[in-house]
Amino acid sequence: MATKRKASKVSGNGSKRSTNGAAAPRGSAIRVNEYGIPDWRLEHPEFEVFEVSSGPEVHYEIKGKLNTPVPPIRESKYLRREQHLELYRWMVMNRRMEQALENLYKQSKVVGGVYFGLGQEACSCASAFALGPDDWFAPMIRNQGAQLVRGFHARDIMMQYMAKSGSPTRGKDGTSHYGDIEKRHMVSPISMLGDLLPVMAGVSLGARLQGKELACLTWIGDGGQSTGVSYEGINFAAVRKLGLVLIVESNLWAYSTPTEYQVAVKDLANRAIGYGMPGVIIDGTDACQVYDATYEAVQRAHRGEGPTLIEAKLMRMKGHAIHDAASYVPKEMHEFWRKRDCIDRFQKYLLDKKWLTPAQDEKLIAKVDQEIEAEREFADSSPMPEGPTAAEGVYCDANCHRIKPKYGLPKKAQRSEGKLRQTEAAIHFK
Amino acid sequence: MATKRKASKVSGNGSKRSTNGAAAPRGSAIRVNEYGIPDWRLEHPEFEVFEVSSGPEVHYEIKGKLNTPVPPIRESKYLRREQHLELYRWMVMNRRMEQALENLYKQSKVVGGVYFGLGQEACSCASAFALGPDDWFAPMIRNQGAQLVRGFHARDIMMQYMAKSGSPTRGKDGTSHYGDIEKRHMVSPISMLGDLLPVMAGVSLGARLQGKELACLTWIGDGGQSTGVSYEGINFAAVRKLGLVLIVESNLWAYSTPTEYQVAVKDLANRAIGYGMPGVIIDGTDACQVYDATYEAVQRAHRGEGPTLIEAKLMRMKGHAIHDAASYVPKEMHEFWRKRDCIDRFQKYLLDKKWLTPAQDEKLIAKVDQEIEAEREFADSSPMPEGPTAAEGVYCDANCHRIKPKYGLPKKAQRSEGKLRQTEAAIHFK
Amino acid sequence: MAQTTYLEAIRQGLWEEMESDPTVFCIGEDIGVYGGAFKVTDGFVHHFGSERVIDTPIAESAIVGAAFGASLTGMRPVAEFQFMDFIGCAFNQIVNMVAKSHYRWGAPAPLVLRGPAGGGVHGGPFHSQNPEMHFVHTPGIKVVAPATPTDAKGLIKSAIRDNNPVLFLEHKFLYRRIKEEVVDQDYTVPIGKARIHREGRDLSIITYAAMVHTAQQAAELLAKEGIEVEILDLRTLSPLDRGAITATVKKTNKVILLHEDTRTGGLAGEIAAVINEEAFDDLDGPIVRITSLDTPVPFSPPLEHFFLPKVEDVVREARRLRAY
Amino acid sequence: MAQTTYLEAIRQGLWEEMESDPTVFCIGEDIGVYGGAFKVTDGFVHHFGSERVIDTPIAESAIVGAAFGASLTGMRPVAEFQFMDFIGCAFNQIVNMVAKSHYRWGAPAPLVLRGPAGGGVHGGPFHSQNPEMHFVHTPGIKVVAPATPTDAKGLIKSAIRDNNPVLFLEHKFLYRRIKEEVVDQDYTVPIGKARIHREGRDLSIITYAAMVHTAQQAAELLAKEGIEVEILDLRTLSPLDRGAITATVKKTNKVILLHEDTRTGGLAGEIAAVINEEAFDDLDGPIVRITSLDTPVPFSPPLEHFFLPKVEDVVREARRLRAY
Ligand SMILES: Cc1ncc(C[n+]2csc(CCOP(=O)(O)OP(=O)(O)O)c2C)c(N)n1
Ligand SMILES: Cc1ncc(C[n+]2csc(CCOP(=O)(O)OP(=O)(O)O)c2C)c(N)n1
Ligand SMILES: [Mg+2]
Ligand SMILES: [Mg+2]
Repeated sequence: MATKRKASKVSGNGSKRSTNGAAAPRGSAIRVNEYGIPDWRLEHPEFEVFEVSSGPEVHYEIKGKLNTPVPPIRESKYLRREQHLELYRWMVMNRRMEQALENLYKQSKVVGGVYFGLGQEACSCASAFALGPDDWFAPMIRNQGAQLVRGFHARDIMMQYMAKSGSPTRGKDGTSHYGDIEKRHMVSPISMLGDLLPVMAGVSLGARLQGKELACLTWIGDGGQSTGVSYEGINFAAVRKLGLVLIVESNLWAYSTPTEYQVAVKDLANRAIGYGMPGVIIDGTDACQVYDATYEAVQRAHRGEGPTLIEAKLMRMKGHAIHDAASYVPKEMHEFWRKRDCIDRFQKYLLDKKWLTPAQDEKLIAKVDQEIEAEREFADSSPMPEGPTAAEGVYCDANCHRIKPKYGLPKKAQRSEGKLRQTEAAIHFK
Repeated sequence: MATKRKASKVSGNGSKRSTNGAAAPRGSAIRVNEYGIPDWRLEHPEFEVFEVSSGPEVHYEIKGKLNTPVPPIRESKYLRREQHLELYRWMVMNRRMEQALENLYKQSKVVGGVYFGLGQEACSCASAFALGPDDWFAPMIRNQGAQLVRGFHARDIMMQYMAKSGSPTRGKDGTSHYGDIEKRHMVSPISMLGDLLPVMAGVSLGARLQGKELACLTWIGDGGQSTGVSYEGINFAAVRKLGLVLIVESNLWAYSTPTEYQVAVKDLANRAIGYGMPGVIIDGTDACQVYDATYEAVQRAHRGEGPTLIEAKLMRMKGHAIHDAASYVPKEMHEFWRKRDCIDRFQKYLLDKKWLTPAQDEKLIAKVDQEIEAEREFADSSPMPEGPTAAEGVYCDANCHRIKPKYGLPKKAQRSEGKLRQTEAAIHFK
Repeated sequence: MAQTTYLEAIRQGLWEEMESDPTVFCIGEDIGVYGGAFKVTDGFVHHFGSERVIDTPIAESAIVGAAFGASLTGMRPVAEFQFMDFIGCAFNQIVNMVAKSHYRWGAPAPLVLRGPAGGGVHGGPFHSQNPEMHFVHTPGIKVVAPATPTDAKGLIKSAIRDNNPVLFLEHKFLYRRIKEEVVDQDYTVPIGKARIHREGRDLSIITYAAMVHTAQQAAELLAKEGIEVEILDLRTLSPLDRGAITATVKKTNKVILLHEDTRTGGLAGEIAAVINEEAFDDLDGPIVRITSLDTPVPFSPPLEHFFLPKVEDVVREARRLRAY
Repeated sequence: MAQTTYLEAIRQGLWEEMESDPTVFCIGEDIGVYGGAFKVTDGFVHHFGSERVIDTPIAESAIVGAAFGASLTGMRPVAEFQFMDFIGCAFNQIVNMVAKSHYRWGAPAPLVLRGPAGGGVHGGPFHSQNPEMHFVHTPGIKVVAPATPTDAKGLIKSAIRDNNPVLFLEHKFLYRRIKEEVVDQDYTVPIGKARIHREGRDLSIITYAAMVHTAQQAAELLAKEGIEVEILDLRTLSPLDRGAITATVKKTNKVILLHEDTRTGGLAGEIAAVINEEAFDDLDGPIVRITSLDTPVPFSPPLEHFFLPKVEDVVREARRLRAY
């Protein structure tokens, strides 16, 4: 019964979108979708994955335009020149670290599986890069880059996978399942998807009670966002105007299930409408778009104006985890997105701009590799935990932590004088 | 970041809205809200409840236009003349039964509390009245009228409240917490709000597997819809195009909490956008709008086209349950809505149309009262259950039910010949 | 000192903690202007303001998640479940996010989850549940279930000050039925310590929450027959006070385990195993369980009466065990 | 008859039921084209079509709710949890909607909830849980946990044919590790009946799932010392086979309760209480519990090894109990 509008361009910022060359001029027109959600992308791929049930096997195929040219990078409004290079370095580090993880796995040095963020490095790194120093974040399995950007070392992640005693969780948990509330303000995810959303809203609430407006960044997959708790968290943040910055990584698959079978809506950003908060669509393989959209959301959070939903469109370029060859993915899909590799595109952008020379680039990559190798070395030679430590740490005993408000004692602690009076009001069940 | 449009009128159906007289002509223009959601109402009340924190007590006040004229009834496109009268009778019966419940409570004959749907009778009765004979429904506490319309007797509901042996649950549960999968196809609600939504989607799924497209009607409050499971159910129904017909009863309060503190969006129907399903806004005190919107949603379900979200705007006219005096509600709010009493308006409409004479009306009401009295008599004189029956019925033993597909054996039970072959595919944890 | 109900004692404890520690705040459904379905926070919003007495949407997983998030910043949230039955809607958040947090990644979660539990008020299957075992069986969260106003006040304060998540079960049957003199100043009752509610030499009843009062009534009847029953009120269900359990068994050599929660998988089983481990040779008779039936809590009064453990059940079993 | 793994046995049972009963269908995450994270439904979608092998969004409460709704129309849904750990996300739907449905309003819910549980594969805290007790303690749902391929196949069939909700726990450690000859035709194993896995006269080990194999290894070592252990494999955890428990205790007079689930509030407590009730006078020694630690399941192999019950634990305790 709802009527839709045609997607249209908002000419607010004047200049027209450039289609050739590696960069789109700053302030290129921003399109809005049929429900008025801004869409910052410089291309709007149109394809659809569907189930084919004829023939001996049920499988997935794709239809749509798959040979469109690779779009330019949208010039950042906020990144300074040298920040581009820093960000690029993080993205390279993210990828190289994951390659090192893959090698460790092949050498049977990893316990369990490995998760990769291949193709999603821009989405992990540029968003984390847009946070302020005090802000909090909570990564999902694909956001290992964000952990690096926010001050963890490759060894931390490696040791998590290798279940080493020196890992942030001392071997109690693996993968990205760790955190730090002291210094780096990372909240540990749990496997159950979506539960982090209200938690990050709560971090913002706790800080606000102490007079501080934080941005609390987290990511959720196009699959994981189907969990009810995700929307409990989004709604709570919206009602209380809490500083949740949510990046929905629309990477087209949830394990083996295409997004078409997860949700009946093309743009998950549309959900922002129903929750009364701003939504925006970006190209998740364009580091500048990721940075700028997150940056604006972070500023909003710092001003106490509430949450933002950023839908990043991109593609999961490996299987769900290392055991999964992703043979259910139509080949053309990988090909389409391989051309849009976020690191290649960003690299080309920087080279074209001459902010980076090929020689500098080579050196940068070599240095990253060196660093990763040292980290790997450290992680590899570190010991496994001792069995009996398994019994420790279930409870925090009286002295194990000094619990105090991080941002100072809440000021306006009460609004009136007066004492507690007895209540005799009617109640529900007597 | 999202841009909104101004609400506008869609002139598709031609004629202009009438503002005087009790009836708006059939096909009056339907407005759409800023996101394109059709809004069938013939008035668009604008007010807002907000917390006031000055003075000794924190309390709620209301601001906005509260003395606008009562709008006409929107002529039904689908109800036949005699159906109007039948529907009116159900609404009267709904109210009179609840008055009888209140009396029983005052006589201490009710166990626990009583819930009322005062002011919401149109929303309960007209929607249930729009179902086809095979369709299913699941009421919430305020939808006692729907139970009457679908073939339960006032005594059933009374005995539920009085915890009688003859109640549909034999005293095991109270209020609307009962059901019938044999004849009347009512699924019992549980207290936890929202869990019914996926269940009703599942009823539709089960029937579809048997070759039958059902409409599965349920209601949820503007408060209850905040539960995550509600959206799991909505999303699942949308993805699978299941026949869920969902009426969100936006009655402005959830227990003591104004909707403004439940959600940050003005029209909950907007949520339909994010789930890829049609949404529509109606005046929940206009029986014709409720009927027509539900009717269209039911037809959609029967055609296998998927779920519909109907947001009914109205007001809870009593407290949460009988113990609650609702003193937190600003007085003007009750006054505003009292003028829009759904039964009074429908009655006037029928009288104005001369489809009902005052004498007929009196007789109808008297007959209803008589019926209710007989029901009360029956319920009151029926026995309480025997203690030891508490131990019975936890499990369904082999012969307690004959379980068989209600709509016939699924036909296309397999798509190929062939035998089970062993699998050696890689798995997640070895 | 004034005669104070169980309900008022909890209110007092919570109020005093909010007054003395600005990091404590309340969050839940209808706890602000309305003061909560049972009025535990009645008047709190007027005194502390709606920043510290937060009405939320109906979303239990969000409430617990938000409380947990806030606790990570050093706050001490107290989250109310309108009825403890709704804790199932936040189950995953509690069991997997909150309870495992310190073990997994070293983040303490100093929060309290509180609300009305228990039956006897004809609340039916969804307003009468006793959810303790799900959490007693969850390492990382403590479970407290006071039976008296004095303990209720002292334990809510300990729960708030504890650096771990604490599930605080208020028995709604006791809210306004149980009264006693309660110190109207600051004091705490330690978590993890049981309490001898009544001394006796002939047999022990180990119990908690509303059933302490059922045991007491039975003990008074039995005393007339010369059977002196010792009643151990566990007060904390996790961690269990194994020392106190063992001590009373070693003293009386016969034991009845009494709880309102349903039988199979209930706490009585755990205690039976503990007694076997710690005091097997001290037992002069089988351990007797008295519990509710293995059914949902039925609504109708005669059914609920049949369902719940009764004074006469305790008297009967005590006589039987005495004679063993 | 062919050598069949535990995993294949479950697949076979499920496949056969889907072939013979068109009201059976599968619903869950990634169970269609992918065949499930553990490949239990590998190939099913090709044979039965995607109408009967339904990939869902990631929404466990919706999966269970939809299965329940479908069951009300006379279907027999089999819902997969990708890992049983995620059952917490559907907790309320299972415990309050599904399990109470027959008691409250007489609606049977013939559905199966199945998926991989248990540790030993270094899955860490969220891919190793044993959730049985939450449901053993929930009247209205049955709980099954097979240890062998033969039982796995026979019990999945019984679970599907049962008119009640059944939680079917597959132990992922056993999936491809345990093989035996399995009848490749239709047969069932009854729910509610335990099985003597090994006869013995000196003491009894009551256990289930993966721990049956730990007990077996211990029994073989103990046999060399002349200690003959009887192993009772419970197979069904709810309803418990009290008769079989009592019989083995009456036979050997000494008993070890062994489970992989954590200790406090685990099934061993319940069984200890049952033994006290049914066979107190037959006990010649304290009931011994061997369980995992009261912690989340740790990830790192040395930690998980320390956490889990081991063959040497069983051997040590058996020697001690024998000497009691
Ligand atoms: C509540 C819950 N159900 C199921 C899973 C199992 N699971 C882990 S990741 C995954 C797919 C996630 O897809 P998406 O959220 O799109 O993230 P992506 O892997 O694409 O980054 C599933 C089903 C889980 N972790 N949590
Ligand atoms: C999951 C859950 N949490 C809390 C409650 C307690 N509760 C019952 S009704 C209600 C308010 C419901 O408001 P709404 O959904 O708007 O329905 P209305 O009463 O306005 O018709 C609350 C909080 C509940 N039933 N379920
Ligand atoms: Mg994805
Ligand atoms: Mg409402």
